[in-house]
Amino acid sequence: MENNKILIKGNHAIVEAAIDAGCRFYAGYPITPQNEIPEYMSIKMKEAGGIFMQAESELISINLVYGAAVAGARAMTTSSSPGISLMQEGISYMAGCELPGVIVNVQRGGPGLGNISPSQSDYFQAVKPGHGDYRLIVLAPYNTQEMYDFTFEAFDLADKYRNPVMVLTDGLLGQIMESIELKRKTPELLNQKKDWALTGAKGRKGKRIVSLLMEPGVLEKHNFHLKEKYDLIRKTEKRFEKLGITEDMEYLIVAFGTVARISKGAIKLSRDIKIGLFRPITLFPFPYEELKEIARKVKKIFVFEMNLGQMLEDVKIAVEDSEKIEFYGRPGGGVPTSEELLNFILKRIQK
Amino acid sequence: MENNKILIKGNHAIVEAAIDAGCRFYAGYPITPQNEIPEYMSIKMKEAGGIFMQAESELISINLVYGAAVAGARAMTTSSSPGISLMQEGISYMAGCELPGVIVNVQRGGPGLGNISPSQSDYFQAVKPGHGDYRLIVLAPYNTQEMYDFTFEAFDLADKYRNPVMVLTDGLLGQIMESIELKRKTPELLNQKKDWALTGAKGRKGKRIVSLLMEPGVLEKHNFHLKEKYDLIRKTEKRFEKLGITEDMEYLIVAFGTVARISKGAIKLSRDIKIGLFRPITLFPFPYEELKEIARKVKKIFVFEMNLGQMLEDVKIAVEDSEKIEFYGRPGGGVPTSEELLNFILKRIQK
Amino acid sequence: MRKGKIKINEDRCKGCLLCIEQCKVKEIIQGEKVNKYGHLVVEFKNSGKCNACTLCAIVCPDAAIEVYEVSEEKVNGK
Amino acid sequence: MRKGKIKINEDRCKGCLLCIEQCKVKEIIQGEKVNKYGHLVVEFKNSGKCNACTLCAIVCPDAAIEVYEVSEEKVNGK
Amino acid sequence: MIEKIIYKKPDSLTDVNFSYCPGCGHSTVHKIIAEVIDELALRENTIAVAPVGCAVFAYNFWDFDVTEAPHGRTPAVATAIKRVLPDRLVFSYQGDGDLASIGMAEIVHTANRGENITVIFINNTNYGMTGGQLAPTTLLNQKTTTSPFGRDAKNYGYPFKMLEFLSPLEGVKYLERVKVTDAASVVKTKNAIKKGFSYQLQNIGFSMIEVLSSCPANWRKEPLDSNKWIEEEISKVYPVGKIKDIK
Amino acid sequence: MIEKIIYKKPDSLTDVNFSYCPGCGHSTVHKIIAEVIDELALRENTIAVAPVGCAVFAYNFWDFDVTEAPHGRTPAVATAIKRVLPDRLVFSYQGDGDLASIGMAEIVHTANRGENITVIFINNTNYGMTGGQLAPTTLLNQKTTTSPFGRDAKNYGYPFKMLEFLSPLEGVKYLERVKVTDAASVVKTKNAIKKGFSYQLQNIGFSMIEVLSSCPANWRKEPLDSNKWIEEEISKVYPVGKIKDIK
Amino acid sequence: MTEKVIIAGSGGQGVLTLGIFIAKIGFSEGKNVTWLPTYGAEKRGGFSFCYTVVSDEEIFSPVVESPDTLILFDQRAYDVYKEKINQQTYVVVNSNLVKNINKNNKNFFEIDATKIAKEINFIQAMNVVMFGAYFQLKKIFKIETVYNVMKQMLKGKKEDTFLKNKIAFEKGMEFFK
Amino acid sequence: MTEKVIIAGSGGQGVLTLGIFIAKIGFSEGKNVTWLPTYGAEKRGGFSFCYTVVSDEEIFSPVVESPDTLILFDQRAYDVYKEKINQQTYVVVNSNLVKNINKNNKNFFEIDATKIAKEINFIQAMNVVMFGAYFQLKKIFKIETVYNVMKQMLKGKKEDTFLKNKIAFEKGMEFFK
Ligand SMILES: Cc1ncc(C[n+]2csc(CCOP(=O)(O)OP(=O)(O)O)c2C)c(N)n1
Ligand SMILES: Cc1ncc(C[n+]2csc(CCOP(=O)(O)OP(=O)(O)O)c2C)c(N)n1
Ligand code: SF4
Ligand code: SF4
Ligand code: SF4
Ligand code: SF4
Ligand code: SF4
Ligand code: SF4
Ligand SMILES: [Mg+2]
Ligand SMILES: [Mg+2]
Repeated sequence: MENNKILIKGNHAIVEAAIDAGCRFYAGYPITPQNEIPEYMSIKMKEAGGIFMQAESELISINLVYGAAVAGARAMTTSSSPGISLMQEGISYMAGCELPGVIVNVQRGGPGLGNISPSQSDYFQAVKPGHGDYRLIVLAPYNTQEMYDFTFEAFDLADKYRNPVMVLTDGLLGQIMESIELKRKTPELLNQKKDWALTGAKGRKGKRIVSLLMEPGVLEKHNFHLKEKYDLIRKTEKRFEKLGITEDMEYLIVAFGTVARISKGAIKLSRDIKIGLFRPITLFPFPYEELKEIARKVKKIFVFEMNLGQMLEDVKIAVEDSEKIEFYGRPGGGVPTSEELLNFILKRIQK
Repeated sequence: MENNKILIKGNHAIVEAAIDAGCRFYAGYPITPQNEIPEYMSIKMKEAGGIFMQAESELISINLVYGAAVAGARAMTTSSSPGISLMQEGISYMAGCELPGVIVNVQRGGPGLGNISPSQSDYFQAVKPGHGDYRLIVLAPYNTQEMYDFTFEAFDLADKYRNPVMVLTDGLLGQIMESIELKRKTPELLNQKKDWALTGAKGRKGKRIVSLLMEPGVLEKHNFHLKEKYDLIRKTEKRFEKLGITEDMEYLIVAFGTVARISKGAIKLSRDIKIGLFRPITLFPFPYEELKEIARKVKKIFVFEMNLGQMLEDVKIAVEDSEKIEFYGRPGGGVPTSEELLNFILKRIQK
Repeated sequence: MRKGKIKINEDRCKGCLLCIEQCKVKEIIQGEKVNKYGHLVVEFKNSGKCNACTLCAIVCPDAAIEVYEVSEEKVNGK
Repeated sequence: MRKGKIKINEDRCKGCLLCIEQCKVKEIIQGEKVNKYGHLVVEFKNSGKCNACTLCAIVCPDAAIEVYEVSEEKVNGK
Repeated sequence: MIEKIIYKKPDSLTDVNFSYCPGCGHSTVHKIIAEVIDELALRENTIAVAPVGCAVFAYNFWDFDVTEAPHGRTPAVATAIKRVLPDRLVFSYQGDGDLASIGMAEIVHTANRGENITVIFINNTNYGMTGGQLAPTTLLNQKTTTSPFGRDAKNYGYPFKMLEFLSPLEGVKYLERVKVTDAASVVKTKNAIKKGFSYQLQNIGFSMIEVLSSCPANWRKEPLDSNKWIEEEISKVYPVGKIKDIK
Repeated sequence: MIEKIIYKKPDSLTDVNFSYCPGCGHSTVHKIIAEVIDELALRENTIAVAPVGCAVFAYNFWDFDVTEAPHGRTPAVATAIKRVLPDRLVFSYQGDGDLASIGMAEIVHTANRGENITVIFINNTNYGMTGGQLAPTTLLNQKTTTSPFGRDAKNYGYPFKMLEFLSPLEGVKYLERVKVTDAASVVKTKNAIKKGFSYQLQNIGFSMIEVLSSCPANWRKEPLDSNKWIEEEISKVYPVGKIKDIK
Repeated sequence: MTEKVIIAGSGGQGVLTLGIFIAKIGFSEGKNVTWLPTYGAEKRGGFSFCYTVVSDEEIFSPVVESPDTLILFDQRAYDVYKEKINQQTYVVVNSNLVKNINKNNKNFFEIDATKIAKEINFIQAMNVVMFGAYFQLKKIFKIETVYNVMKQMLKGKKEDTFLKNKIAFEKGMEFFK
Repeated sequence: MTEKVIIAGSGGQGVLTLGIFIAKIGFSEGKNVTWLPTYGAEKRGGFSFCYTVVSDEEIFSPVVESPDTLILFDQRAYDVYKEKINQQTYVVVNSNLVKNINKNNKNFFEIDATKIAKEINFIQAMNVVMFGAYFQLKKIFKIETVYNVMKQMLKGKKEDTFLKNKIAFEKGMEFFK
C-alpha cells in the first residue's frame, strides 16, 4: 500500500482514517466545529460503497451506530460537546451490550450551547461517563497525524475489546490543516469474525444482544466481567508520550491534546529551565503509574488544560501530592499560548 | 406549622418535600424505581394548585423544567439512571444559564437498561457531569428522613446559587418505607425575588437567559464567574457526617447514601474494632479537606460503594495515600449487607 | 363432523379463560388445579364434542393449547 | 399623488437589493458606498417620484428604511 | 384412532414461558409473529428489535436473533441493521409508550425515510411495564396511575392516532390497525403481520401494524373484560382496519 | 415642508444590527414579529424562545424577554413558560432543522397537547447556521453540503411538510404557510403572525406559522434569486396558504 | 427487640400489603420500622416478596438477610427461602399452597389460610389469616394496635370490610391458640 | 525560518483561501505548515481571519499571537489587528478598504488591491493581488512553487482562470518591485 503525505484538515483526516479502517457505516448530525466530517463523509462513504446517514439528531446517530454494530458493521458517529451529551444513554447501552463503535467528540466551549471555540471540557464526560460502571477507551490526538492514526486504530480497539472507543479531540484540531502521512494499510482486525453479531440464526438458536439483565445477580456478574475487560485494557492499552524527561529534570508539565502541543512550545521557549512533558494519550486507561513514577522526581508539576481542571483530578490521583501540583486552565473556548504557559511556569517557579 | 411523624415511602417523601418547599411545577417521565414520584405528584400537585406534567420523554422533562425555571417557578424533575443520561444536555444548559431546578436521580443498576435494583453507579455522572465546566450541587440522602429534608433544602440551594441541584438517591431509598418527621415549614428563600427571571419586560429593556456566548472571551469569563460560584459553594455548603471518630480510631469507613447506613450496621456489629465512619452528604462539594484531616490519623480507610469505585476517586484525591485505601464495591444492583462489609474489613485488617 | 381433541400445557396456561370464551361447544372448563406459577389452569372436558376448530388455540395468548384431529382407524391402509 | 421620501440607515443596509426590486418608480439605486461592515449600501435617488408607498421598507429585511410622507406647509395652521 | 396435530406452539418460540400477565396481548402477538416467521420460513433470516416496555423480555421467547434498543430508539436500531443487512427480515416491536411517546422522533423520521422495515406497534393505552401510567394513546377520561382523575385533554393532550398520523408520509407503504380479542381478529392480525413482512421482502418500504392489545394487570380488569373494553371503547377511538396500502 | 414618518424600525427591535446575511428571511421575520408586538402593545408582556440555528442570536435584536432552548427543545421550554405564566404571550421561533429534525418529538407532543403557544417556523430547506446541510425540508434533488449529489428519497427520505403533518392533531388550532419574498407576502405573513398571537391571547390553543424563508448564503444565490427560487420551486413543494383554522 | 420478617408469595396475594401492615403496627407502637418491597418486572403472577423490620433500635439495613420470621404464601416462596431457615427462624406457611416441605424446625407452622379465607367467604384475606397466625405465634404486638391500624388502613372502604378482616385475623389467631 | 501570518478581512474576500494558498506553498517547499481558520457564526459579511504558519521546525501552536506578517483586507481587519503591529511586523493592507491608519512602522505597505483587481476585470482576485505584494515583500517562497500550487488549486476550473490569477499575482508583485 502506498504512503502519501498530504496537507489536510483534522476533520477530513478523521474521515480518511475511518474509511481506511474499514468503517462502512457512518451516521452523524451537523454541529460546529465538526461539520466537515459528515460533509466530507457524504462523498467519501459513497465512494467506498458504505452507508452514510445524516441522522435527524444525535440520539438517532448513536442508535444507528448501535444498530449497525449489532449487525456487525464497523460504525462511527461524530459530534461536538452538546451532541455528545445527548448520546450518553446510547453510549451506556453500547458499553453494556459490549458493542464496538467509534465516537469522535470535536469538543467546543460549554456549558450549554456555549460557543464553537476549541475546548477540553468534556474530559469528565469521556473519561468518567454516564450511568452505570462502564468505561470508554479514550484516545486524545494532539495533531492532525494523530487525528488520522487514532481514528484508524480506534476501530481495531473497538473490535478487539467489543467496547465503544472515543476519539476526544477539539475544534482546533478539527479545523487545523497540517501535513500528514496516510497509512493506507489494512487494519489488523478488519476481517476478524464477529461471532456475537446478529445476522440471522442460521443453523443455530436465536442470539441476543441486550443490556437488560434482570435475574438476581446476573447484572452484577456482567459488571464484574466488564471490569475484567477494563482491567485488561488498563494493563495493555495505556499510552502516553514523554518529552525531555531527564534525570535532572526539576519540573514537569502534564497536558493532553491541543494543550500538550502548546506546552511543547512553552518548553522550547523556556530554554534553561529543566522541564519535561508527560502527555497522556489514552485518557482511559490513564497512565497513573507511569506518571506517578516520574512525578516523584520533580519539584513541581504543572497541569495545563483547556478547562477548569478535569484531567487534573486524575493527575492528583496519580501523584498523591497535591502541594506539588500547579494548575492553569482556560475554560469556555480559551486557548492558551505557549508564552502564556511559560509565564505561568516562571511565576510559580519564582514563588 | 405543625410537625408530624409519619410512615412513608422514600419516593413519596420526595413529593411531600417538594410540595412543602414550594415546588409548583413538576415534569417527569415514568421509570422504575421512581414511578411513585410522578404518580403521587399527579395527585399532590393538583391539590397544591401547581402544574403537573407527564413529559413524553426525559428530554422533554428537563426542558420543561428549564422553561419553568426561566419563568421563575420552583421546578423539579425526577428519573432514574438511563433517564438522567438523557437529561445531560439540558442540565448543562441549565447550569450554563444559571437556572435553579431540582433533579432527583433514584439510581438503578447499569450500564444500559441494566436492571431496577438500587445502585450508586451514577456518581460520576452527578459529580463530574456532562459537557462544559459546570457543577451540580449533589445531595446524597441515606434514609427517608433525608429524602424529605434534602429535597426540601434542594429548592433553597438551587435558588440561592441559581444552579441545578441533584438529589442522588437510589432504588432502595426510593422504595423503603420508614418513619419521618414532616417539617411543614416555609422555605427561607421561597419569596426571594428572582430579578433574573423572564416575566415580560415591564418598564424595562428585554432581558435574556441564554447560554450561547459567542463574542471572544465572554464565555471564558462566564466560566470563571461560574467557578467563583462553585468555589463559594465549596466553601459554604460542604456537608458530611462523622460517626465514632475517636482519638484512638484505627480504621475509617467512607461511604455515602444507602451504603453509609449499611456501614453503620457493620460498625455496630464490629464491636471492639476501633472504626469510624465518614459520610459525605454533599458529593459536590466533596468534603476533601475534612476527610483528609481524619484520614491522616488512621491505618486504613475502607471505601464502600454500590459501584466499581466512583466516589473512590474523590477519596483518593482527598487522602493522597492510596496504599491506605481498601475498596469494596457491588455494581449492577448488588446491595451489600452489614455482615459482608464487616467480613471484608476483618479480612483486610488481618492481612 | 370432524372430531378433535386438545392438550393443554399446564405449565404455560395462565388461566386467562380466553379459550373458554372461544369454544363454541364448551369443551373447556375452568379447572381446580393451580400450576407451579400459581395460575388456576383450565381443563379440557373431552366429552367428545371437540371438532378441532382450533379457535381456542388461536386465541390462547400463551401457546398453551395443542389441537389434534382425531380420526378412526384407516380403511384399506389409507 | 402622495409625495414621499425615504431614509436609508447606512449602517443597517446590507445591499441585498430587495428594496430596489419593490420600488415601482425606481427611486432606489445600487450605490457605490461600502459601509463599515463591508456592505455596498443602496441609495435613495430622491428624484421626486417617491410616493411613500412603503413597499421598499416593508420588504427590507434589515429595517434599514424609514418612509416619510412629505406634504406642503400646512394651510391655515392645519 | 389416529391423532394428527393441527395446531401447536410455533418453532420460532423457545420453551420459556411468557412472563406476561394472564391474557396479555403481548403474548398473543409474540405467538403469531413466531407463527408467521415459521410459515415464511424466516427463522434463520430474521433480526428483531425489542423495545423497552413489557416486551423487553421478547428475547427470552423468540428463537431468532433479537436485540433490544434504548427506550423509543427501536426504529433507529432496526434501520441500521436493515441497511447493513438488507436481505434479512428486520422488524421492530414497540409499545405505545416506546413508540408514541419517547420514540416519536425516531418513528416519524424512520417512516419518512421510508426505511424498508416492519414495525409491530402494541397499543395498550398505557405504560404496562412501569405500572400503568398515561401513554399518548390513553383514552380521554381514562384513569391511569399518573392521570388519577382521568385524562383531560387540556393537561394531557389527546389520544394519539399513530397510524393516521404517519399515513400522509410518502415513505410509508402499509399501515393497518388490528386487534387480538378473539380468534377471528387474531387471524386477521396474523395476516396483517404476514403482509407487512412480505412487503419488506419485496422491498416495498415502511410498514406498521398497530395491535390494540389488552393490559389486564394495569387496567385492573379480567382478561375477558379487557377484551370487551377493547371492543367497546378502545376500538371506537382507534378503529381497526387498513389505513394505507400502497403496493 | 412637513415630513411625517409612516414607516420605521419597530420599537420592539433593539438598535443592534441583525447579524444575518444580506437578504436573509430571518431578518424580515424578526422585523415583522417586532412590528406585530408593537401593534398589539405586547412588548412588556412577551416571552420568546429562540432556537439553536441562525436565529439563536434573536436575543440581540428583540427588545422583549427572550430565552434560548437547547436545539429542538424550543416548544418544551415555551410550554413550561406559558403554563407558569398563562397571561403572557409566549412564542417559540424555530428553524427547520430545529423543529422538523432534532425537535420532531417536542413539536409533535406540544401540538398534540394543544399548548396555547404560537410557533414561528422558518423553513429555509437547510441548516443555515452550520453551513447548509440537508434538513428534513430539503427538496428532492436539492444539493446541500451533506447531500452533495442531491437529495434522493431512498437515502434521505422525503421533504417534510410539517404543517400538513400536524394538521390532524386535535390540539392544533391554526396553521398557515406564508413567505416573505415581496411586500405583499410580507404583509400576509405579518397578518398570519398577528392572528397566531391573537388566538393565543384568546386562549384558543396551539398555532404555528411556517415561513418559506431564504438562505442566500447557503443556497449560493443572490437574495433576489433566492426569492425567485422560493417562488418557483420551494412553494411548489410547500404551497402557501391556510392549512387549518379552527376558531 | 428486633423483628425481621420476610413475606413472600405471588403478586395478588397481598404480600406487600401484609408487610406494610406489620410495619404500621410497629410504627404505631413507637418502634423503628422499615419496609422494603420488591418491584419486579412482572405485574401479575410474578414472584413477590418484601422485607419488614421492626426494632427498638436504629435500623441500618432494610434488607433482611437472616430473618427472624418467614411468612410464605406458596410453594415457590418456600422454595426460594427455605435455605434461610435455621433453628431459630419462625416459619409460617400457607399449607394450602405449600405442600412440599422439609420440616426440620421446631418453629415451623402450617396453616391452610386459603381454606380458612374461603370458609369465611373472603378469599382476599388469606394474608390477614396468615398474619393472625403470626401474631399469635410471636406475640410481639398488642391486639389493640392491630385493630387500630387495620381500621386506619381500611378507611374509606365499605363498612363491613373491617369486620371481615377482623374475622380473618381472628381465625388465623385462633388456629394456633 | 518561521513565518507566522494572520490574514483578515470579511467573508467573501478570499481570506481563508489565501491562507490555504500560502500553507500549500510552504508545504510544497517541504516546510512544516499549519493553517487555522476561524469559523464564525456569520456566513456572509462577517469578520473572517485565519492563521498560517510556515516553518522549518515543528509548529506547536497554530494560533498566531505575534504575527510576522499581517495581511489586512479591510478597515475592520486593520482595527482588530493594529495592536499586534510592532517594528518587526510586515503589514500589507488593501488601501482601497483600509483608509484610517496609523503608519508608524517601516514595514507597512499599502496597495489598492481592489482597484488593481478591478482593472484586470477580476475583482474576486483581490486576495491574489495582495498575495503578490506579500510574496514580493517577504521573498520567502519560490515563484515556481507559487505557480504550481496555483495550478493545482485551480484544477478543474476554466482554462483561463489560472492565467487570470497569474496576472493578478504578478500585478501585486510588480507593485512593490
Ligand atoms: C430512558 C428511559 N425512560 C424510561 C424508562 C422506563 N420505562 C420502561 S418501560 C416504559 C414504558 C413502557 O410502555 P410501553 O412502551 O407502552 O410498553 P408496554 O409495557 O405497555 O408494553 C418506561 C417508561 C426506561 N427504561 N428508559
Ligand atoms: C444538540 C445540538 N446538535 C447540533 C447543534 C448544531 N446546530 C446548530 S444550528 C443547527 C441547525 C440549524 O438549522 P435550522 O434549525 O434549520 O436553522 P437555520 O440556521 O437554518 O435558521 C445545528 C445542527 C447544536 N447546537 N446542538
Ligand atoms: S378445538 Fe375448537 S372445539 Fe375443540 S376445544 Fe378448542 S375451541 Fe373447542
Ligand atoms: S387461553 Fe390459554 S392460557 Fe388462557 S386459559 Fe386457555 S389455555 Fe390457559
Ligand atoms: S416608499 Fe415606495 S416609492 Fe418611495 S422609495 Fe420606497 S418603494 Fe419607492
Ligand atoms: S432592502 Fe434594506 S438592506 Fe436590502 S438593500 Fe434595501 S435598504 Fe439595504
Ligand atoms: S403489565 Fe400489561 S402489558 Fe405488561 S405483561 Fe402485564 S398485562 Fe401485559
Ligand atoms: S446562513 Fe442562511 S439562514 Fe443563516 S443568516 Fe445566512 S442566509 Fe440567513
Ligand atoms: Mg403500552
Ligand atoms: Mg433552516
